[in-house]
Amino acid sequence: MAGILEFAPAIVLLPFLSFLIALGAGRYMPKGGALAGIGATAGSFALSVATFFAVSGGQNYNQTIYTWAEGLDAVNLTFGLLIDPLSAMMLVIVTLVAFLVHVFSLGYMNDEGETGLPRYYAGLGLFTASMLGFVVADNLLMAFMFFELVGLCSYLLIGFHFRQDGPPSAAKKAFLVTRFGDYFFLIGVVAVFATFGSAAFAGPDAFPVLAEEALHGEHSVNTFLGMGEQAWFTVVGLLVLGGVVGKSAQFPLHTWLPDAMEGPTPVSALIHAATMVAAGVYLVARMYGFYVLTPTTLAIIALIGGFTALFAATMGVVKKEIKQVLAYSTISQYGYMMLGLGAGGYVAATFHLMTHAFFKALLFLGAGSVIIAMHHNEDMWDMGGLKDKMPVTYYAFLSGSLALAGIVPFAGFWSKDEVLYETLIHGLGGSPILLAAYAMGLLAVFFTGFYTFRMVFLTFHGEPRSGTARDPHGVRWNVKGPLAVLGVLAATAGLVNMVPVEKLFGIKGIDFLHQFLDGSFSSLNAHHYAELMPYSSGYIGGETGTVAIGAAVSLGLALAGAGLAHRLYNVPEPVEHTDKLGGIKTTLYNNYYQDEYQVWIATGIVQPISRALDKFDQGIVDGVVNGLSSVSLFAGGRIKRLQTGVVSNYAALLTLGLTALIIGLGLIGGWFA
Amino acid sequence: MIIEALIAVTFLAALVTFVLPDRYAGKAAFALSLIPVVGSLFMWQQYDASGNALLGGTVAFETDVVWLQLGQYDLHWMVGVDGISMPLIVLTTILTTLAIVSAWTPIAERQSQFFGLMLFMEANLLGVFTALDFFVWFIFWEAVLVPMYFLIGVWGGPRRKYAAIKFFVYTNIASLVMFIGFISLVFGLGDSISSLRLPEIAQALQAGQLGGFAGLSAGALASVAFIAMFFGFAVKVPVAPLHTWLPDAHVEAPTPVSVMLAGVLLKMGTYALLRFNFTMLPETARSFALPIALLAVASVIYGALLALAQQDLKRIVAYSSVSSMGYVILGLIAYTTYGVGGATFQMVAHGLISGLMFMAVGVIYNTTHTRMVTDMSGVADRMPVTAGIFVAGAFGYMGLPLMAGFAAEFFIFKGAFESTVMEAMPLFTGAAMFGIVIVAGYLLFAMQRTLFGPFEFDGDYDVTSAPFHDVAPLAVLLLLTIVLGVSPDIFFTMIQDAVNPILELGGAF
Amino acid sequence: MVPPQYYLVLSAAIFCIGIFGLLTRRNALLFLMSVELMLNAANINLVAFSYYWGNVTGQTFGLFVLALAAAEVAVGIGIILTLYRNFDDVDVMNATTMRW
Amino acid sequence: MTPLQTAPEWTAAAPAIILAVTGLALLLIDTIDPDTSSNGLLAGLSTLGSLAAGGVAGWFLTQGTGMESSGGAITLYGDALVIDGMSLFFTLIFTSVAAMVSVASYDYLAGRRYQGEFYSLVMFAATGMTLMAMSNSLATVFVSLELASLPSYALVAFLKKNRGSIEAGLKYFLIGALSSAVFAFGISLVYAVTGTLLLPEIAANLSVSSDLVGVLGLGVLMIAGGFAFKTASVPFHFWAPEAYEGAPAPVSAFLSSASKAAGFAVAFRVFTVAFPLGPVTSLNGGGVDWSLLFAVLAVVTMTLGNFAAATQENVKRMLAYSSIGHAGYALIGLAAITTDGGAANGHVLGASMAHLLVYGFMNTGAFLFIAMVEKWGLGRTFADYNGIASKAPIAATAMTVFMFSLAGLPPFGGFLSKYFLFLSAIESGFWWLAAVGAVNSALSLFYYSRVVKAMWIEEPSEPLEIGSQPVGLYVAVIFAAVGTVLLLPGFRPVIETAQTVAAALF
Repeated sequence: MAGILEFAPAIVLLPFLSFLIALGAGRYMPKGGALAGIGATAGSFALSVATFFAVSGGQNYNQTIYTWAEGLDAVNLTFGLLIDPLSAMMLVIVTLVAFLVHVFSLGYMNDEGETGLPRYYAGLGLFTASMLGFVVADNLLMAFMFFELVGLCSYLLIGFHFRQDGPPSAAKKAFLVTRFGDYFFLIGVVAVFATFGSAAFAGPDAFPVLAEEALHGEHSVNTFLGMGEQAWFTVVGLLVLGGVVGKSAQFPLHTWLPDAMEGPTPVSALIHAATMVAAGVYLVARMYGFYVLTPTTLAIIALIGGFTALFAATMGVVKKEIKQVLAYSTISQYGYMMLGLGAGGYVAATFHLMTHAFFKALLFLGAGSVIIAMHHNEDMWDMGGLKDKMPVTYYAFLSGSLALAGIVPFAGFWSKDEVLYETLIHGLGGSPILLAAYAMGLLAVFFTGFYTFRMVFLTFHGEPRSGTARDPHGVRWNVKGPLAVLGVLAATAGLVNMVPVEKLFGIKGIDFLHQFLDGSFSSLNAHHYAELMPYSSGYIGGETGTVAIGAAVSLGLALAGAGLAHRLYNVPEPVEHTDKLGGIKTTLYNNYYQDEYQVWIATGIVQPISRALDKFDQGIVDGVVNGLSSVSLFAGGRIKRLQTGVVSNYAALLTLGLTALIIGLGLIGGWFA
Repeated sequence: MIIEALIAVTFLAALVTFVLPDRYAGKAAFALSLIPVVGSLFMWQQYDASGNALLGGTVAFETDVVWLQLGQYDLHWMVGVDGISMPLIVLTTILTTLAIVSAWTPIAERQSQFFGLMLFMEANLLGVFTALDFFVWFIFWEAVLVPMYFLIGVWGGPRRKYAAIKFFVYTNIASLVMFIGFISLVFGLGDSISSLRLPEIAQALQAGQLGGFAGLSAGALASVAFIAMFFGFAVKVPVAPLHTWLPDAHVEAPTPVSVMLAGVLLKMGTYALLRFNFTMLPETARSFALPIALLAVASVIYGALLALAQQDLKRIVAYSSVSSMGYVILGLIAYTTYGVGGATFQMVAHGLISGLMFMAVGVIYNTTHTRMVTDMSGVADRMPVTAGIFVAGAFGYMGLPLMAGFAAEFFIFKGAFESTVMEAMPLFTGAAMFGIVIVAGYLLFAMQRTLFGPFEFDGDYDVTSAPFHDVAPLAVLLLLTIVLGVSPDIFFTMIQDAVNPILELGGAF
Repeated sequence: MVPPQYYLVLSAAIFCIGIFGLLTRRNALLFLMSVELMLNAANINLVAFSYYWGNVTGQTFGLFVLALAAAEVAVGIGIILTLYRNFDDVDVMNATTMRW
Repeated sequence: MTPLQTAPEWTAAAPAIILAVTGLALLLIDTIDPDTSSNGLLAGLSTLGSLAAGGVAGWFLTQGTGMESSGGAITLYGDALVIDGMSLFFTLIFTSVAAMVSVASYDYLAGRRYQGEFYSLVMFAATGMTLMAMSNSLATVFVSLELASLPSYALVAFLKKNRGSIEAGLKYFLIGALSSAVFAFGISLVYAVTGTLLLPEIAANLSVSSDLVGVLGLGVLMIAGGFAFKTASVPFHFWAPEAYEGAPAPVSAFLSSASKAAGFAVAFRVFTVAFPLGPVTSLNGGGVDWSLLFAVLAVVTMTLGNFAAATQENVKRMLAYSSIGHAGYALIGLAAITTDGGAANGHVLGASMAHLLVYGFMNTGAFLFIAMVEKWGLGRTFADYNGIASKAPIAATAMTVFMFSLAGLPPFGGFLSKYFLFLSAIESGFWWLAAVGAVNSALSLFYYSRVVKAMWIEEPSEPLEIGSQPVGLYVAVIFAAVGTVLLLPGFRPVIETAQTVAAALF
């Protein structure tokens, strides 16, 4: 496998190629360019797997491949590839999901006779390429650039059905909200350059390393606005975090994500599982070496994560559409990842990133399959009893749901549990903020269990509640295939990192992911981060005890939620029990009026201001200009009145003028002395 | 002699086009305008300058002959090219050609005059960007107004007369003020210069030859001259609050003219600011850093917010030009490689992208005969290609990476952030950068309303996809934008080479 | 002999009388006469100071002035004649078709 | 020395003599054949005469007659006349204008009576102007000024059946008479104080007793008034709008260009030679700061002229006011002279002279275009000019050139001359004067471009008919236009000559 990493660029370029093909020749090709996309993503996937093994074999790769802007006596801006365990893992996830989504799209788009397929597959290709470019980026600027391209692609794909009213608006919202986050991110990028003169993630002048040295006083950096290193790094960290919050749909910039369901379901799968939303969390993991230096930032990340996890989960409880529930579950799950990162659980968060990618992709594709069956009706209250009609979908979906709810031994359990565990011990280690975040995360587990199984029961169990549900539209291999693959993964992916088992039964060496992620550059591996971490650990009744308690509690809560759902909804004729919540339900249903206030900011504040400014511009600024001209013309009109046309007046004025001059000059010249 | 040849050929082309019958004028003008394009590309390929033309760098294609005697001063016919002007020359020739093509559809009467004037304007623009003697430069600078006045006044919209005269007089006043400021500066140099060649003046100023004049101390004179010149150029740029001629001119002007106006004419202002204020009086500029930075931020945010309030697509783009040019000012005052270089790069980038946007609006207008956001929706349904390019252009305008706009803006932001002219530059930079959010706001809103959604159009024209020769220029511009975005070094290297000497200036007097 | 200042005073007086007449008369001919008066005020100075300075320049020039005055009157009368033909009057206030 | 080393000295006055002879010849023809219809002969003769005079003047200039290069100024007739660079330079202006006017009149006068008189009057007026530029004594100044004025009165009132023409003539004449009286009185006062009329001697005898400073000042001021009348400067400008509007267009062209230039020529000479600023401002017991006087006049004149022009509806009257405004610009030449100016004085005066030359072309051309429009029987208001470009593109282009050149836009002669004028003013430290000029010039762009707008942009209200294509007018207009354009690249000899000859005055 030597030198396989030399081919890494191809991983990015293949999907880009498929984009060009689909865009240029798509309409002349069978399946509207789908095949090109499938082939490309398959190729990328193969390469990624190869890369993955090469990396796990201890190889790493950090190479500048293109100088974007060369600074004459100023820094160069470059593109490069950084292949280490983290990026290698992410490559596999992204390419796999992308590949499956392409296949699934054959069923979801082609078979459904959608128009504009070349545009669709071009979008998918560019989307995948941008995300892969982001994953392998070796410096913050390159990361930002592909980050933005990801945003563009989400805009194009969410707004795919541009002839309707909803999708364009949703696309606009998605781009605008994330753009707001990226605004801070861009400042962060600029600030990083200004501070360290470099934005590389790894290598000799990696900015996390420089920052570390600066804090130890071994290396001097420019800070601005008269701040000290620590304060300034915190500011920079928070600025970059802005982009993360936007893309990963964390509170308060999460509002775009539910609307993004307007996009075709496979796109939702891609966005939620592997690309756009993952990008934010991945970025934090990527530059974790910088974040661990600033406790304040970590604490804020943890808080945002914990809060978002709970907050989104509660909203998921009352939604009608299946995709809406999934959307909020996504927000909530990414909250867990943020919580993990903020709590110093670098591996845990990455782990959850991976497992989530699998089961969330699975759930969305499953939902997609259901939607096909339901003739594009997404309302769960019109479904029911699909279990027998579409078994493959059902069991795959079930596996995903168990993972999402965090039921042992499905993937979600392991990762979520580790996240919570890390938070707990570091909280016990003397960080009340983390404890609070932990509490929220824990509570969210219950709601997760509840809404997940509410969704399952409403969709698949009970009696069909509509004609379409009685006689659903069948789905073909290209739908079932991806579901099967992901179903297996969702069930088993957790086994790669069974830390609790290791801790409880002392079986060494089954925390493969830990070992894997330690195989990176010295400045990028988990150990290094652990050393830098500002937290200390505390335990209740020893480490094993804590592990056991933590696991038990979270599992218990998950089961409790699931059980409640079973009680309420796993009946032939379920009713909207959530109505009992009354006012709370409306609040939840309207997402705590988050959209309302953001729309209000746009239409209630910004627009009036701009209108007022427009008036001001037309009236005052331009008024002055026009005023000047009219004043001069008016003056002209007056002045010319001197010319009365009567020659005697002329003589008189002439004499007066002369006299005036005589007097004036005489006074100056002193003639009358 | 190639510069003379270039300008002369363009003038000739203008004359030829004037006398041609209207039928052939458009095609002929296109064919003729290819000559300057080739010429400029050839110049670019032969380009061998290094350093800044005003600060003793080697100048490409230089000619320098005494033209006439004026008191103690020789006026020279001096032209030449350096890394700052070369990209702008290429931009001018290419954009003119594309604008001419995009004029085939909308310009229905007096074509020979129209296209003749376009070429006449191009010739003068080339003069502006190549002249290195003040009076030669100033002649071209003023001469540009004349064709523009006719282009707006004859072929413009309903309020064209108002817009034309407003543009004409406003910018003329500005030039006069600038003239007085600069000339007082020249006389402040006393006998240390024997001609009005810009390099000589700039170097004399660097050598600290500036003395008092007309009762002003050297320092005061420098400040007064700086303010006068800044005012003069700021109107052209335009910097808020001196921008109000721009929206009127843009809205009334026919599309190809808007393209030239936004694409090249605005750059005259920033080019002159760089050449005169920021190269000749760097110390003064630094001492005015705060007000200038304030103006820059004001232009960016104010222009963007105004664009947000507009319903007319052209007005939107017009105001967003004000916003984008604000970035240029910010970059110039930064006095860093990336700041000033990025500002210069933004001149080209914005030239391409704003040209693209105006053309796209024009292509839609050609079939719908309206530019009001409220009058149409779902146009993408009928004009998919145009809409696609429109979207691409819009994202370019929003600063999408790998398109020229992002490169320029990122350079500027980077340069401005790390600038040392002021403690608070990072704050100003951050404030200005918020423009990238607002620009996304109004462009996305505009696109959602006009291009997307179910097709509705209240107007008795049938909206069909545009002819090839309407779309082709758009495609070319888009391509150029992407190429420049993927590898900005195409121009950025030579720009930095010409810009860096400015940064080293002490410029004490 | 009479001190020259007196002549100055005299001429100035006549000049002012001329101006006064010119401002108060509406009749073109009287206007013309007032001008004559002013010219002759100049002549008085010229002659007087020619004597004072003891050179004939002034007197010679005085003659010139007289001659030119005559020529002026000739042209003037012509114009006033046509004025009369066109406006049926020699009132200078009537001819006001052009103004502002 | 004259170029013809052998020739007697009086040949130096050849330009004036040629003009005078031409005038007489025209009269002769007219007396032989009073109702001659051979308009061409008359027009051709006067054109030829003026061209010959101009040619001689140009030849002298190039030969350096009356300049340092050939032994300094030539004085004739007891120093009453002086031929030097400046007089020749201005002679060029007068003659070129006279030539254009004569050519143009060929069409304008077609079918009218008294053609012989018309041309001879033009020639005599031109003679007078030439003499003004040459005169070296207040006596000759006065005489030549009258010689220029009297024919002008007649010319303005030339259309005897046209009330406007008559009214114009009357006003011009009355104000003129008044001014000349003031002028004469001023001369008499100066004579009273200095005892001489020769300009150099006046300068020599300036050391007067303190009680006479007032008298001298009064005299200087009144003399300035006489020039103000000729140059249509405030407060002696009142005749100008009516005269230019009412007079036959070619005559307006002649007066507004040549006659104005003549006024400046003599003013420049008298004030720089007879009343050098240094001594005049530092007399014992006071002074006569005429540079301040002209600064005030310049500001007031250019402002009044431009602002009044801005709101005119009648193109001809607009041009009349604009010519007042340009008088204001030219006055900068005198206003910006300083006691310690040194070279700068020569520069600004030269720039003013150069501007007058360019002005001679563009302004004459503009009025001749109006003559053409009158010939076509279109009205005089802006509205009547709508859409002319579509019928007569060449003439319209020429008019556009004149308008933009008057406004000081490139690529036309007016651009350089105006900006050099401002530049020289700034050089002398009068940047505020330049600033006022700038504001006015910007305003002037507004009303000049109204004409252009009317011709090119506006649509005619009713389909306009253009009858004949007057050859002579076209020739004159195009000649003027070409001149205006060529004066941009070819500005070098003009400005250099102007500034050398101007420097010679100090």
